[in-house]
Amino acid sequence: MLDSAKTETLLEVNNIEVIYNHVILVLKGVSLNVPKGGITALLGGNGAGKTTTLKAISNLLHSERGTVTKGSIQYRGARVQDLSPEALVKMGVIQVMEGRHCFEHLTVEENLMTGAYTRNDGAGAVSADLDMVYTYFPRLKERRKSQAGYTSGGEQQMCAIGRALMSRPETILLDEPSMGLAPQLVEEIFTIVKNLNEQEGVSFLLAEQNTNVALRFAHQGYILESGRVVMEGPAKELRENPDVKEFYLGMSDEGRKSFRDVRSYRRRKRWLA
Amino acid sequence: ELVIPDLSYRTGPYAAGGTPFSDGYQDYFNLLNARDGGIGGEVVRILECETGYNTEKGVECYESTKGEGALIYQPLSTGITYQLIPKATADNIPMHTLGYGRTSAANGEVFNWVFNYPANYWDAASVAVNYLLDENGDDLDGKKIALVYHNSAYGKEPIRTLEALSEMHGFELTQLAVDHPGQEQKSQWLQIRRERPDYVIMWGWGVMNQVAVQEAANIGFPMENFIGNWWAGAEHDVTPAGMAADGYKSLNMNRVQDYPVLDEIKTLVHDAGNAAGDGSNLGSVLYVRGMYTAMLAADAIAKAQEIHGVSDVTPPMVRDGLEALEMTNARMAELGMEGIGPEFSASCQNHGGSGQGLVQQWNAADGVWVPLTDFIAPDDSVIDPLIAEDSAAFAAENGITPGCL
Amino acid sequence: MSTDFLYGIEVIINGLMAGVLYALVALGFVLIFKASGIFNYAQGVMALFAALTLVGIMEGQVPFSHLINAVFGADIHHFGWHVPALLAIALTVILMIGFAWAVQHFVFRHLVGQEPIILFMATIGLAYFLEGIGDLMWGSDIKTLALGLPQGGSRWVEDITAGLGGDDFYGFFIDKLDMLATLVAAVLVAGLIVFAQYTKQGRAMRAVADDHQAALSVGISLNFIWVLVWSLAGMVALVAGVMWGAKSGVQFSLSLIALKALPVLMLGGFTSIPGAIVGGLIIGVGEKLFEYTIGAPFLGGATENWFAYMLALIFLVFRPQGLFGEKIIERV
Amino acid sequence: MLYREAGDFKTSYHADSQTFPIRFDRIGFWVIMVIAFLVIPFMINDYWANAIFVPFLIYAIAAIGLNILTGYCGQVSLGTGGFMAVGAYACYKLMTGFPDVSIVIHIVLAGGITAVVGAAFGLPSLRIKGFYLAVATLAAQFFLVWLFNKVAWFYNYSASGQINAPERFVAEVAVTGPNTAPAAQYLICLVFLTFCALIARNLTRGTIGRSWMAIRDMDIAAEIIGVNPLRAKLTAFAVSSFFVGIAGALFFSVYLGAVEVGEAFGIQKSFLVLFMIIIGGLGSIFGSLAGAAFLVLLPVALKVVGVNVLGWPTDLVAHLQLVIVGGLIMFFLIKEPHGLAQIWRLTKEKLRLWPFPY
Amino acid sequence: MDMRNITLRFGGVEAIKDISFDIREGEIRAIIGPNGAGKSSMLNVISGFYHPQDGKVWFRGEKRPPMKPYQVARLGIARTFQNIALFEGMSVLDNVMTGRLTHMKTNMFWQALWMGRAEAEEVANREIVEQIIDFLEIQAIRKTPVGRLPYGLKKRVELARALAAEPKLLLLDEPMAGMNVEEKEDMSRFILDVNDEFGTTIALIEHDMGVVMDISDRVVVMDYGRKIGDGTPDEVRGNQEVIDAYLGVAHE
Ligand SMILES: Nc1ncnc2c1ncn2[C@@H]1O[C@H](COP(=O)(O)OP(=O)(O)OP(=O)(O)O)[C@@H](O)[C@H]1O
Ligand SMILES: Nc1ncnc2c1ncn2[C@@H]1O[C@H](COP(=O)(O)OP(=O)(O)OP(=O)(O)O)[C@@H](O)[C@H]1O
Ligand SMILES: [Mg+2]
Ligand SMILES: [Mg+2]
Repeated sequence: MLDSAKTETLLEVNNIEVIYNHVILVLKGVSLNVPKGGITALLGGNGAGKTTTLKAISNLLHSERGTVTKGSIQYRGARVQDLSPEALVKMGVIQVMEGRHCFEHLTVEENLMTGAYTRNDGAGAVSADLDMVYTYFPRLKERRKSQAGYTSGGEQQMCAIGRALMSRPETILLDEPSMGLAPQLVEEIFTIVKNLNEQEGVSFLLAEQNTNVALRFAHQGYILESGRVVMEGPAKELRENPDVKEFYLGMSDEGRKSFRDVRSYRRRKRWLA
Repeated sequence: ELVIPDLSYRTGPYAAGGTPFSDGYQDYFNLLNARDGGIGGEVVRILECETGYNTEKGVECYESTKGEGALIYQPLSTGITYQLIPKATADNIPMHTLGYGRTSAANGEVFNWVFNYPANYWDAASVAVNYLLDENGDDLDGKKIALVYHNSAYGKEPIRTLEALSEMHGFELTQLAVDHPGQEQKSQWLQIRRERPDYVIMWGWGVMNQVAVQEAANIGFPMENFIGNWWAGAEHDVTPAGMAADGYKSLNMNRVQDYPVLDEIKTLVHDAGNAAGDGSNLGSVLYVRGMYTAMLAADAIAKAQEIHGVSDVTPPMVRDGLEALEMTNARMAELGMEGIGPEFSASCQNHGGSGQGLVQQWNAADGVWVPLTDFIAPDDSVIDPLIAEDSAAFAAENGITPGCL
Repeated sequence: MSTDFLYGIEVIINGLMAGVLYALVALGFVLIFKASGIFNYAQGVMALFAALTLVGIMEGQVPFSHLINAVFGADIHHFGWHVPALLAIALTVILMIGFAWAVQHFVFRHLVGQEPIILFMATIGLAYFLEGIGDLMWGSDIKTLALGLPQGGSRWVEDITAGLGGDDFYGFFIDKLDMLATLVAAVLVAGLIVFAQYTKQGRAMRAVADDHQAALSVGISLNFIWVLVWSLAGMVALVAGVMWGAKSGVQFSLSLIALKALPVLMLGGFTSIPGAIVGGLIIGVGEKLFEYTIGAPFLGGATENWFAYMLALIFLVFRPQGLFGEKIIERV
Repeated sequence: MLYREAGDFKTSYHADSQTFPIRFDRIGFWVIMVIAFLVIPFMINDYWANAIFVPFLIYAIAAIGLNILTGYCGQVSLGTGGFMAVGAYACYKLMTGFPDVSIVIHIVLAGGITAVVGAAFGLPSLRIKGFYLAVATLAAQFFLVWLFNKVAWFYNYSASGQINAPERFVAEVAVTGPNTAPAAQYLICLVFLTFCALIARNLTRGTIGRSWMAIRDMDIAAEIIGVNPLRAKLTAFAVSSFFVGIAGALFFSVYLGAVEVGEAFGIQKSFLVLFMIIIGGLGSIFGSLAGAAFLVLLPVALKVVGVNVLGWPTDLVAHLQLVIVGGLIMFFLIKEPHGLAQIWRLTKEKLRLWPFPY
Repeated sequence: MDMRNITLRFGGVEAIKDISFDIREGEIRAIIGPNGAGKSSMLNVISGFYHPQDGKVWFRGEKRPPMKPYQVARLGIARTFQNIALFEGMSVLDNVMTGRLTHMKTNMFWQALWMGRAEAEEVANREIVEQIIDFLEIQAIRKTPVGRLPYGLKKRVELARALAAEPKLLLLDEPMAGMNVEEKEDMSRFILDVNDEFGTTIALIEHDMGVVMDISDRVVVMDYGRKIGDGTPDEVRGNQEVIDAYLGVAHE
């Protein structure tokens, strides 16, 4: 397990604020560090601002009429806020968007090939990577010739992740990779994440709702609540934290509760007003 | 001060026609100002308003200029004319629609405030047929004539007259409609190629003219048997087809030639930097027509000043002048434009003039329109009943009792 | 063979040729729609603008002379030189690329991710804008294209086919310009198909059409792709403008040819390059044949405009995405 | 603080669903109504009526109509010009066929006839969607214009193919024909606009409006939750055409007095009305009015500035006008794709937060 | 509800192969299976959006003729969607009100007038909707346009919309995807409450085994269009084929 203090910080987000539509303030000062070669998890409830944070980093906010109004974002020490998304991809930062976003009319294989758009290391390397993706996701190989729009939700999710891998990234911003995937596949995807991280040295920043799995695979984590970081630390520590345990892992002192029994129990406790 | 609005169009699909007309119209008044200090000592003030050939803008132009004391309107658009006829009538301002607008306005007893001399569309159709009669030894029996027309109110104007004439003279009439704007006329010209009519008459405007001339050339139709009406016979209608357009004919109601007045305009207006446009249209077909229109209006104003004995005339006085207008060859010569139009005299009954027109032909090598004939008279026996019928219908629909003012 | 039948065939051949001319305009639409989901209403005005520019450059007109004269009281019109046709074409192409860049940089870059109708509206705004600029730059009179393109019916075709029918059959009429247009269109279409289907940029272009955000997220530069397709569309517009302008002179009405291309587009599918051609052919033949057999004899003629749309409409009822359009994906 | 919303609590669902839930807006609304009905008629002259107010009111009706179809139900139509023509010609035939019946009834009936025609042309919308539908509506546009041009019965066999509005009266006051007072023209259009706006508002806030919007936002999901797409789309076409038909009837009879179909109701008209709703704001009745006002006023204003103030040649101004209108459209879309109505809403949202920036 | 021998093909792909199962009145029935197994397609068949090539759908003891989706909705079947299908242009309240469309009957004329019937109906339905809004605890966002909501809330609004129809059968397609544990707990509670209080029959697709095993009465397991298991949660959990195809290693 990596210790953030010792390793080089790859991506540094410094106290950023994001406003949508000039009026809706969503991030109220978020700071985080993604160390090189680490897996960083970004946790938090619905609407906490995870997606917004990721989009702010990858500069995709612009097309949603969102703007970063304060703070700075640095990648390898260089300010990247004003770069275009494609420049970031060229620098090795790629985002897998929440909700799949496959190119509906392209076939699965063409979708994967678009991931290699920014590469110019020859067709051979690209097709080798294509094979690699197919070995990770055999289901995609079966469906390679069908239009992505007609594949099932899970297949689309694999396609989106595979597409990102095709760009040979250095850092991947993963937004809710487990959403809508069968449990087996969730494990698989996280195993792939781990492999990539360990073997290829890819760094990850992943936004997840599935706290359980996320904290199992991540090295460190941040917890976001209504646009603020409320807790951060190594994943192990977070897992042990009683609050996290109760609210994010669904475990109370007595162990895991059945969903049948939660019933109309307790109101939520907040760290911050 | 005499206020003359000029509802022009120098933009939009018909700009190529609207621009020279408006240049000629304004330049003539500018000449009067420069040379004579206006009309009867009153300076002419021109209010130009761009309509873009669009009826709503035309209405806006009318409303915005009428308050300034506009004396006479000539909107150069049949559509706008129709809108303005009731309005101008109610406001007691005369309109002059030369060779366009509502044909039956020639009946001055119904349309007291509208003048369309020297000729109208029905006259034009008749003039064309009379010309062909002349060419064929007064016999068109069994000849085939095709009418290619813009599929709009304007284009449909000659149909009734031509139908009546075809019955009278025994020629066969084929009607070919071309939809606006008229970029694509393959079907029509293929049909002409199949049926090989002896003559083609065209009622076109805008891009339709250029394409028709080109297509006629493409199918090898003899240009000298192809006659456009007077809105299909300007320089820009034939130049895109280049040499292929040589020999194409068209009607005109104003002879195009070198007039002394053009030289005066050149020196007194253009060289003095007062040209209405960029000066390149001087002497072109539509420029001369605009100038001719202005001359008629100016003369009517002069006439009004004479009748009423004041120089600062009002619109109703101008109407009187228009109704008392008398265009003689001598007068035209005096104005430096000898033979520019037919002789005619207006009256309360007759707001339509003599209806005469001439035929001109395009000489592509020299790039000029050459008048071929003298002014030809229409067949009033056909046209007068049609006018009487249509104006009576209008009078009935609008509760007008025909009569003189 | 009966004469009527032969003339029917002639109508069909000419319909096909007319269809090619429509398709030339439709191609520009397809390119932009395919790459950005933008329904570019300005395509017709672009054709006008390109043709105006070509003529203006060839004749050495001073751009904006009218405006300059009005504001500064000057009196300038021409530089007094004539530019050879090929050089003028090259210059026009460069200008159209500049235009593509400007459109992208000042307008569509700011509209990424908006709904299609908003983008469509923006192109109408663009059409007005460009029309005004075209007028200001080169004047609104009718200009003659002196490129020396062939004109007139082909005597050769006429002579060899005249023998097919009786005395009242004069041989097939085929316009030489139309033949040239067909050739040009064939080359264009072949080139564009290869581009869209088999190149990396082509694939990226289709990806962009599907999902702007996702395309951005994988590092496709929307700007680059769009400048590329707008440039291509500008060149297609130039070709269309030249072909149509050769018939009618270069004038405002050229911009209205867009309306002839819309049914073609609809029938062929907004996203299909071959569709534009096939659609053009069907529309061309359909409307001419209808006018020949029913329109002119029974309905008083001038039916082509609406018939083209009706024909396309009927096709659409059976295939809502057009003949070759990408299937509209309906899933929940 | 000028604009307050806080403290304005609703105690019943009735109060909550009223048109102007906020008192401030309600007062503003009544002030505008009083000015519109009681002040302007006494001040209006021919120029203001014919150049600005009457076209504005009529276009506003058409824009509301199109907004129902496009803004609320999501079906883009480019056939507005054609449908206005149906209204105009229906009105003409009724006026000349039944001269003794009140023109108000004629105009409403003209709307009804247009609704039927509109619904008929709306049938393909079941299969055809998006821009394909937009282009398909052009079939209606071209066909209708051709029809009115070709079939002489529609223009009572007049020689020129033009139709002229005969003089008609409402309560002894001429509202059509050459002797109409500007105030009469203005008032009849205003009354129609008020009614149309009210009806539109009522329809869009209730069940039917919600089924339209559901179809607009996601037609498949709408069908699965129980919206009958056939019904929703056809009613939208019909209601929309009803308004557009009324606008066409007024346009012909009260405003222009004489029209030729190709020129007055050509495709340009379809685009113009579409512009209005997009600039004004899709799915907003206020937006329809704002868009109509904007596009009627802008050219006039530009002309006044260019020709009367700066004294430039008219053609130059007309060209510049194209450039400016086109440029402004793009500028607006970039700044606020959802139109003037959205600008208004965001302004209110900001005012609510005032004096804090957000 | 009884599905008999359903087969559904898309071109070459056979999404559902001859599957039969039933849903009993008042139960919570879960459908699980790996991605692409055909679960969503099955829901689409039930709600009439896909028409199976083979097989019959029985509803309440009667064979259901081929129907359009909106007709199915009128039978009392409501659903939520895997990829949220809310009407983005409307407020939360309006979205939920669309759920009541099948219950609102005033004709257009009265609606145009508004006063009277239309208003009365609106207010009456509004009351029902407000109850549901209260029940799902989304009062605060009533007037917010749904486009601005975070994912989890959208799912809840979708549920509200489906509930507003007062359905007899409620189909839920991955209602808890993209939620954290706490939110899942909330959602589970809502589902159970709906089932308890209104007696609504529920069919649900879910990938979170914890939830499925805890709240459902019976489970169908699908794999590549085939049915590989059917029974109570415990039976299914023990089924080796199911473990191989879907569950993988025992779940935490
Ligand atoms: N385009 C937008 N316009 C306005 N507000 C937005 C927009 N996108 C997101 N928001 C708001 O920003 C806040 C944070 O949203 P975000 O999508 O970042 O949350 P999240 O943590 O990713 O939640 P989830 O787990 O549900 O995906 C939410 O309150 C949401 O309403
Ligand atoms: N309209 C369609 N056309 C073609 N193929 C389709 C269509 N709908 C679904 N499919 C295919 O049918 C299969 C089953 O899809 P379905 O959406 O039912 O899966 P699922 O079980 O819901 O999976 P997931 O858990 O990933 O959502 C998939 O392989 C999908 O590609
Ligand atoms: Mg998120
Ligand atoms: Mg699914």
